[in-house]
Formats: sequence, C-alpha cells, structure tokens
Amino acid sequence: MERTNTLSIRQSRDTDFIREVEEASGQDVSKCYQCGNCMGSCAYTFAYDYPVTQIMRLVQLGQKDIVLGSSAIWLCANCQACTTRCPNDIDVARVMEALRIMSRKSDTVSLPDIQAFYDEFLRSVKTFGRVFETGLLPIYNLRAKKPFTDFDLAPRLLMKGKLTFFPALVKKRKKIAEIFEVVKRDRFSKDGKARPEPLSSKTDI
Amino acid sequence: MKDLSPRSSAPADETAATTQGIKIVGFLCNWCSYGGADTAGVCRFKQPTDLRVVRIPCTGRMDPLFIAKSLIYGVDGVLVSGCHPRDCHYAVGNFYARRRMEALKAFLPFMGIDTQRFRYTWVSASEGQQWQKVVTEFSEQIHRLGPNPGLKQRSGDHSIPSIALR
Amino acid sequence: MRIGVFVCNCGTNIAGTVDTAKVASEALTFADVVYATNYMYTCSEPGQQEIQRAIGEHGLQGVVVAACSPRMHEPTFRRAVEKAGLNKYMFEMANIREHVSWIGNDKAANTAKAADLVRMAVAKLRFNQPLFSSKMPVNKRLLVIGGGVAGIQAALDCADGGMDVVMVERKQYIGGKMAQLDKTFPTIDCSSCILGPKMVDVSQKENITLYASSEIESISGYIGNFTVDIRKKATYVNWDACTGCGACMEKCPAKNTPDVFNENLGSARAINIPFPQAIPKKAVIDARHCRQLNGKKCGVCAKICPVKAIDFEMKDTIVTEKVGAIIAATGYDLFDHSVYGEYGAGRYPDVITGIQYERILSASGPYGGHIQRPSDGKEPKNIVFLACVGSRDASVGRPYCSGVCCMYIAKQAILTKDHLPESNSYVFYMDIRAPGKNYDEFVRRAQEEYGVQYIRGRVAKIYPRGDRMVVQGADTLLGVQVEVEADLVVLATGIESSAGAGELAEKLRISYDQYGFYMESHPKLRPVETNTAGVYLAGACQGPKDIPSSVAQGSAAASKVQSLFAHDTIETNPQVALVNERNCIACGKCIQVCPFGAIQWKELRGGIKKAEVLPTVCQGCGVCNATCPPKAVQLQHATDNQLLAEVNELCA
Amino acid sequence: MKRVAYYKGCSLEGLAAEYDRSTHAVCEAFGIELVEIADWNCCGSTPAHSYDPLLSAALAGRNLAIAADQGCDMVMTPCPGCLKSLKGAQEACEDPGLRKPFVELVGRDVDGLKTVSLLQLLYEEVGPVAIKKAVRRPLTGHVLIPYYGCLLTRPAQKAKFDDPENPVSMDRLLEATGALVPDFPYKTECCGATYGVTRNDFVGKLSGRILDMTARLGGEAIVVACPLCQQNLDMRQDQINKYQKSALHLPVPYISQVIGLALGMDPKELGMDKLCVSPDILFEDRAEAEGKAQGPGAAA
Repeated sequence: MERTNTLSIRQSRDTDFIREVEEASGQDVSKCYQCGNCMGSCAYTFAYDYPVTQIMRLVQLGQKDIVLGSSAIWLCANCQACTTRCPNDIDVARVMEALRIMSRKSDTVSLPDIQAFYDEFLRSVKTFGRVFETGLLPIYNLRAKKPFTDFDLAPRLLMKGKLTFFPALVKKRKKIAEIFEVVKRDRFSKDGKARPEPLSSKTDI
Repeated sequence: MKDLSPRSSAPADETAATTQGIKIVGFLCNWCSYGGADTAGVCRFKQPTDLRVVRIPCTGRMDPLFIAKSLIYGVDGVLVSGCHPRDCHYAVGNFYARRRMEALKAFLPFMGIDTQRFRYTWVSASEGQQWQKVVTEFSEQIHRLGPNPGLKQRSGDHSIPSIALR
Repeated sequence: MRIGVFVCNCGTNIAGTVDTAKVASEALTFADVVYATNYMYTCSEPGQQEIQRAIGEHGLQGVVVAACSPRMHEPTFRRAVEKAGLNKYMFEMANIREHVSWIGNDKAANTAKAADLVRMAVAKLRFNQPLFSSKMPVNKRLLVIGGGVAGIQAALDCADGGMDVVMVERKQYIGGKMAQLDKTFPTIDCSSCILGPKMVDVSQKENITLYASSEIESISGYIGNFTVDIRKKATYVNWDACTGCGACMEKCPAKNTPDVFNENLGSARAINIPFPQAIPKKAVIDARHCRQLNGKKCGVCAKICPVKAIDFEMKDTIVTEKVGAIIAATGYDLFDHSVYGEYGAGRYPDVITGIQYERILSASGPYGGHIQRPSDGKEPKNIVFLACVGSRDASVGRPYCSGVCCMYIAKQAILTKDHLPESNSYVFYMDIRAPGKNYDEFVRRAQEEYGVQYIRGRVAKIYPRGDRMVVQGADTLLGVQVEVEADLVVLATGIESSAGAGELAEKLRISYDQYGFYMESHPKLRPVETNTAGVYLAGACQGPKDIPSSVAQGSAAASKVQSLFAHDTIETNPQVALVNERNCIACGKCIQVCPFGAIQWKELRGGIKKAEVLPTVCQGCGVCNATCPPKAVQLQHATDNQLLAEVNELCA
Repeated sequence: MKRVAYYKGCSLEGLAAEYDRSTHAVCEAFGIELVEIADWNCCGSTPAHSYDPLLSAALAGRNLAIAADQGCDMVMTPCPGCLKSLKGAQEACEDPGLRKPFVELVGRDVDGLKTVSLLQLLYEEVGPVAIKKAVRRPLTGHVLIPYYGCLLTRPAQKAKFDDPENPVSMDRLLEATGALVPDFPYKTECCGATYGVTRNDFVGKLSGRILDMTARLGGEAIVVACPLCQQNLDMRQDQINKYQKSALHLPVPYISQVIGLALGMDPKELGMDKLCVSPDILFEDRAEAEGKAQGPGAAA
C-alpha cells in the first residue's frame, strides 16, 4: 500500500471492517486514545511499516486496505507487551492476530514468506501430527529460495546430536488431518455462522 | 375513605394484553437512584419506556406491601433502587430495606408471584450508565415474562382488603 | 379538590419527543382535574405567572407541573404556588424530561408514559395536605474538616465574618499538600510565602479553635444543630506547654524514623516538628518509632524538654463541639505508583514522584533545595517527567484526569532549568490540559523559553542501565519508538480521594462517587452543597482541583455558611413522620428503628403510652412508617395512601 | 506422589531434548510423576492461531482431552508457547461461539483442567524452601540471570501466574540454589521468537540486547524456561555475535538444568552437554573457593 499525502477519510472508511475486527478480536477499538504505549512497548516497531498505535488508529478510521496490506500485522510476534500495558485494557495483540487472519482471507498478505513459513509449519503438523524441525527448516528455506540460511548451524547441531532425521509420527494422524479438514470445511465464526468466503488456495495450506 | 383497590371497571381482556402494555413501577430513593435516573436522562442514555417511577425519600420507606400489592393488582414488574449500602442519606435506611425485600422475595412464590418480576438494586446519583443497564435488563426480563395476570384473574376476587389504607 | 395541570414543552427538550398538548388534553379526563394546558417554558417568569393566573381564575386547590426533575425545579414551583396563595405542599411534579423525553425517541410511547406520570402525580396530589414548617434556632458555629488551603480559606472567610470556627486536621500541622509544595503555577510564587500568612492567621484568630492531630469520631444532628465528637489523638506531648523549641528533635536517638513530610526522602526523628513554619508548631511523638513507647529504655526527650511537656502516658481524648454547619475540605491523596510494574513498582530510588520532587526543590527540603538524586546524591543532568501516572488509566482504575499534573510538570521543568542551567528536561505527555487563566501560556514558556522537550507518548517502560534509568516510550507524532537515558525520572502521580474519605462521608451522611470523591448536590448549579443540608464541600475532596479552584471553592462554601448563619432561625422541613395516636399500639418498634432517635414515648392521661415524633429531629426517611404494624406512623407527604395512589394508577 | 500430565511439545523432542531430560530428572527428584500424554500432537503454535482460532484450539485441545481421559487434573508443559495454545483451547471451550465445534472436534470439554508451565509447577508445588533444602551442590558465587521470555507471565489475565512486568518466581528458585541473581530489566522482553528462520536480523537485534544486558550485569549464564528463547540465545549466539560484532560467550541453560545441577545431578544426565555454548563455567565449585578465601582471612 502506497503512502499518500491525503487520505480521503470518508471515502475509504469501511465501517463493516471496524465491526468485523471488533467481532473477531472481541475488543472495542474505539477505546484506544492513541497514547502510544503499545508502540513504545513493541519490540518490532523498528521493522513495522505502521507502528501498532497507528494500526489501531487506522482500524478506528476503517482503513481496511491499508491495514490488511500492512507488513506490521505479519511482523507482530504476539509477545503481549502491548496487551499487558494498554491503559485501556485493549488486547492489542489479539487485534493484530484478528487482522492477520483477515488479511489471509482477503488475500492481501504483505509478507508471503512469513505466511509461507507458517504454512510449511502447519503442513508438517498436518502430515506428521507434530512439527519435524529438521525437515521443516530446509524445506522452508528451499521454497523461500534461500537454501543456505542457517547452514552454519548444522555441523554443531549434528555434533550435539540434536538433528533427528526421521519425523516423530502421531499414531492417530488421521484425526489431526480431520481437524484441519473440518476447520477448513465449515469454518465457524464466533456467531456460529459459516464464514462468507472460503480461503483461496493460494493463501491456504 | 376512598377505595383504592383496582378499578373494578377495568377491562379484564386477556387477549388485549400485549407486551406493548407492559408496566413496571420503580420505587426510587430521592437521594441516589432518582438522581441516577436523572443523570441517565441528562446524559441521554436511552432506555425502554415501560418504567414508571415513584419517588420515595429512602428505600427504608419501602413497605414490602407496596411491592406485593403492585404485583397482586397486575403491575408487570417492580424495581426498587436505592443508595449503595453504607452510602444511605439516612445512614441505615437501605439496610432495613435490604432485609425486608429479601424476606419478601422468599414469600412472593407463596402469593403465586414469579420472583423474577421483582428486583432491587443499588444505583448512586452518579451512575447514569448503571441505571440504564439496570432498567434495560429488567425491562427485557419482564418482557420475556409477559404481562402479569395478577391475582384478580386467578381468583376473580376484586375485593382484597387494602391493608395499608385507612 | 380542583386540580390544574401544566405540561411543559421545555422548548423542544420535552416537546421534541412528547406530544405535550395530548398529555394536557388527556389530563383533563383525570379525576378532579379542572384545568390543563401545555406551555413553552413553565419555569420562566411568564410560565410561573401563568400558573398563578390559573390558580386565581379557576380556583385551583392543587397544581401538577409535568416538566423536568423535581430535584431541579420543585423549589421553584413550590414558591410560585405559594405566592398565589396555595400551601406549597399542594403541588406535585411529574418528571417527563429526564425520565421520558430524554431517554426514548418513540413519541407515542413517550406520550403515553408522560400521561401515566401525570395521572400518578394527580392521584397523589388528591391525598396531599397542607404542611407547615416550624422555626428552629441556628447555632452559628462552623466546623471545617481538613486544614489544607481550601479549609483554611473557608475558615478565615467565616472567622472574618465574625463567626466561631472549629477546624479539625488529621495531621499534626495545617497547610495540607500545599505546605509541601515548593512553588506554585502559573506564577512561580513560593508556596510557603503565600500560604504561611494564612496558616498564621488561623492560629492567631481568636474565633478559630484548631484541633490538629485530631479526627472526626462521630457526628449527629442536622443543619443548624450538629453535635460533633472529635478524637484528639495522643501526641505524647502536652501542647499547652510545648513551645516548639525543637530541642527534643535534636537529641532524639530514633534516627531512622521515616520523614513523612519529606515524602520519605531522608529520615526524621521519632519526636518531630515536620517543618520550621509548621502551625501549630508543636512536637509529636511517632509512637511506632519511639524507643520509649516500644519498651526500650530512652526518655531522652523528656529529660531535655525545658518545659517538661513530654507525656508518655498520654491517651486519645474525645471532645464534643456543637456547630450549625460543616464544611468538608479533606483534600486528596496521591496515587501509589507501585502498581506500575513497568515503571519499576517503586524499587528504583531515582524514579520518584512529583511531590517528592517538590520536596527536593524546596529550600527547606531534605537536600536544602539542591537537586540531587536520592540514590547517590549526584546532580542529575537529564531529567524525564512522565504525565498521567495513575490518571486517565482505566487499567489501574483511574480513568479520570487529575487536572493538575500537566501544570505541575511544566512548573517543575522550569524550576529545574533555574536550578541547573545545564540540565535537559523531557516531558512525556498524552495531551496537555492547561485550560486555566495563563496556564497554556505557562506551558508554552516551558517549551519556548526553557527548552523543555515535550514528547507525545505514554512511557512504556523504565529500567536501569548502569547508573542511569532508561525511559522507553514512543513519540506518536513521529510514529517512532524513543528512549531517553535519564539521571532522574519524575512520575506525575495523579490525584485520588483521601484515605478514609468514605468513612467520613458515612459520618456526614453525604454521598461519594466510585472513586471516593464527595458528591455535590448538582454538578453545575450546586457545586459546593451536598445533599445533606448544612454540609458543604471545599477543595479536592469533591474532585481533582488546583490551588486557585480550591481556594475559590473554600470561599464559596464559606459564603454558603454565612448566608445560612445570617438567619437566627431556619425553617424545619415539615415532611416528617406523624403518629396517629388512635392507631398507635405502643409496640415501640418505631423507636427502635429510627436512625435519628427522633421518636420517643409520650404518656397520656391514665398512664397510656404512645409514640411521639420530634419534628425538629426527624429527617423524614420513613423507616418508621414502613415498620409500624398498624401503620399509625405516617410520613407526611409520602404517606401510604399517597404512594399507593400512584401505584394504583398503573394497576388499572 | 503428585501426578501431573506432561505435554512435551515438539521442541522438546528435537532441539530442546535436554529441557525434556532435565525436566524429568528434577520432577522425579521432587516426587512429581509426569504422565506423558499418549499420542500427543503439536499444539499448532503461532501458525495455527494466525490461521484460525478453531484450528489452534482443536489442535491444542486434543491433547488436553487425552490428558483428562488419562485421569489427570493438571497439565504441565515446559514450553510457554505450548502453554499459551493449551490455555487458548480452554478459552475456546468457554467461548459460546466456539464451544460447540470445539467439543465436536476434540470429543469433550477441557476447561476444568489446570494448565501450568514447568516454572509454575516448580514454584508452586515444590517451592524455593524445599529446593533450598534439597541442594547438594550450591551454586554459591555464580551470577545467574533469570530470563522468563514474553509469554510465561503474559498477558496477566490469562497466565494467572507471577507478575507480568517483574516476575520473580525464577529469581526465587535460582536464589534457592545459592546463586546470585541480579535485578534483570529484560526479564520479559521478546527474544525474536520464530523470526530466527524468517528474519534472522530480528533475533540478532532483540536477543543481542538481552545477551548484552546479561554481560553488563556480570551474569555468567542466562537461565531460561522456553525452548524458543533458548534456541535464539544459545544456538544462534554465534549469529548474534556476527550480527552485532560482539564476542559473547554466555551459556543458556534451562531452569530445570540449573536446579538439577544444584541438586547434585550428573550434568550429562541433565543434557548439559547438548548446550551449544559450553556451560562448564557453572561447574566451578565456588562455595569452597569462597570458603577458603574467607578462611585464612578470618583466621588472620
């Protein structure tokens, strides 16, 4: 999303978006008075395109496109510093999480590599029932086209006997796969209604 | 002395009774809850329109008979509200009220009255928002219960002696 | 009874959502109503004249006004009908504004509800009786609770007016929080220079009786005639003898007594006069730290005292005072920042509160007015101020603005530059609230003339790095995270209600809000009165306030007392309980339940006992009425018949 | 003997095997029986709850359901990330919108269980007093830095353990081993979490400052209770050194390893040899050295 000097607040205001964020996160975003405590607490502010305080402000203004296209929501590590210190008791981390899920749904994920890592992780869980660390990293790095990342760690880990070469398998893997399928099939939103739009294959696992 | 029992001429048409005609009487102490209701009004906190307020000096003034009579004669719900415990303008009036209303609550079923039609609560003069919440919740509760048939339609007896009146 | 009904439009306040003409026309169908109309502004002078005209023209014996809350205009309309020759209790109000038009937009439902409320009022009015007040003498003595600047102002104003004043102060000195301040905004006056003379006046006025180190034990009575028990706490020093020479303080060996006046920066002695200008200048022994009082061998002060004033055996005593009015001026406390884990929860010595910084700045403070760090005594170069610590923070239960912090931070930052020209001050704020006269200009001066850096953002965390404190936060205007390595951090802790405010409110029978601040009678029009007649408020006990506002309210409360005391007698409220002797069965229950002892036995001829209400003592709560088994006691103007008549209208 | 369901979590099966080993050793020493959850599966971690709340709840919830079926009323996991997922499952179970599909997927409700971290278990069920009594090889003279990580006590309403800003439970446990524990200001600062894989420089920056502060305070080792923190601080310490041009060499043992060491257990049994940065410095017996140093001085 390009930063422009003039934001046409009225035209770009999406009130449904505000309501959806509030429903998905269970938080009242109008309580935010922009004190900046979350931004000051956030360990990732240096990397965000919009600091978290501004993400909250953009949500208040219903600026759906900017928010869902921002890198901030995908760089949030869910460390809870913002939530812990919010003077208005807003669970800010939960708002960020809701926004991540919404950006997946609307196919506007700004950092596909992070999503890809999460997807790879979930695929590993879906296949084996557990995460196979030794398998996950190389596969991800291959797919991310940076095969030599963390290559430096390998010899030492090998020496320490920390690399396993076979995934530990959950016996009832079928059950795990079923959980994935069911969640994918009839996604229940908070009100129990089926979700309006299915995930596109690009953004799904 | 004038007879204040319900007007015998009032139509006892059950089918006409809709939730539109729900009437709730609220006994509010002058110092706290009446002020709280005023505050809610000043702040324009919207509320259901079923409540009719009777101003009393203190919840300590509440004779449980007022509540029983109201419900027996067909008011759909009774809400009593006063100052928070320890914040009574008359020091202890609401303590008396609390004991009496607890006792009354235990007796209402014996009179054939659903205890859900009666509620007492404490709302201070500054708690406009709390008052809005109380009124809204209680009105919704009475709407769910529907109109109160009272005693008159069950027994057909309109001549219950009015004990407190002389 | 011939009843007239007046339905007020209140401009569009009521008429906007209630069909007032319809309500009036419906009122004409109610029993005994002979006249009904609606009017634009019934409370206006022509509106009141209209009522008076109708009373004469239609021979009305009772009047109902359907308008705003009776808590607002009942006295207005009572006066109006009284002028037209009716007894003022032959009047009822139906509240169709706060309880109808302002809380719903459904005009049909509102109109029906308004008509119901008018019908209830008419039904009640039909049982109304003329009531008559009697007169009662007023005891023209004032009690002021709290000796801060608001209480001092109120006491001096009344004493200047020739009234006797009793002042009760919990601490051993008067002056309150202001006595601890170094300078005051927005003019940088020296606090003790402007407060000191007033404190001296209090001690020198012959018609002011000061009880310091004393608290209110109990209060009984009512406007014009209160009886107050005051607990004089044991000071272990005979104040009649003590000259305040301070010899005892110098020799006291208990050197690790916390210096409360200096906000625990440094230490005091167990026997102490907190500051040189203290009024009364008398020593007090802190029983928790005195060696002698804790079973150790000492008694040094008793030996050194030239006037033999020390009395280790002293006990609390109770004195009784009779007064006609009370001003509560109990002030405030400061928020305890130990709940802020992210700011160190009080475990970092160089993270201090604003009031501690006042003591540091003060020439009579623990460091003699030289700014230095509590941890190592070094002069700080970079000082960070944090606004809103315990203010505007719902997560710590303090969602309100304390109103003074923006200003006192600006003042402290300016003073810091004066003391240490090489220093840099940084202020983290959310909004600057400077609405007073010359206030915003003052904050601008801090920035423009004194170079104080203002950073808009709440501080996220304070932690030590080496011997400095890192203040980590955000500049929301830039949208970046910022940190300042500070030598000293000052937390502008907010205002909260005074400890024990709730207990005192119960004794005074006044209300307080959820934060413990005392409730005024009306937020706009009766800001110094309470709902208990004869009890007035001054200063921060009613809500956060700065010095000018506290002084103004002190004077305002004093003027209320003076207008009360301008009369030798006051009219009693006739809405009191009355016993119908014929029905009284002499069970005595009413006597037991009366909270005011207003009911007593009366012996008739032949030794027959009956209950009797003392109308000047009765406060009109009606507990007796609800208790009386044969309903012989009836609360005038709220009798069983009157209240049931109202309910009865809804049963139809 | 206290019987507690044990949710190991994927990390403890791989890169954090020593955390698993030492957890077993210490729990056994204090008479806590760990009942491994049969056929447990991955909790889904951050990827699952960034995908769908129900997926995260069901994956984690299945393990709780099994634990409940195994007759346990308390579930302990050493991994704070897993703990967050487990607690999330319990929250979903109480959520009116999610409860029904949740129960359909995992077969039962799980909100009655108590879910705790290893640290909470050691602090509340064993406690510093009992640990102090059981210490055989006190760590006297060693300066240890307690690092809790971001999730162990936060958010406070959910974690319901210790203080969210200044937790002290690990401080107390470490003090019980005889070690010196300075006031560490970065106890709950984020270490860079999963960004070791996708944004290596984040870990360099965030874990770097944690290591720097540790060194600044004279810490010999930084003690952790989270496998992810441990990986970032230990396994990636060379990467961090490269990133910020430093030469730090700070061992990063787990709390269970440190307690085990103080109890006199064999370092090998605790998997100390698995740590990337050698923890040898912790094996120095300074209690004696200090005693000797004091001895002659006192005699003279």
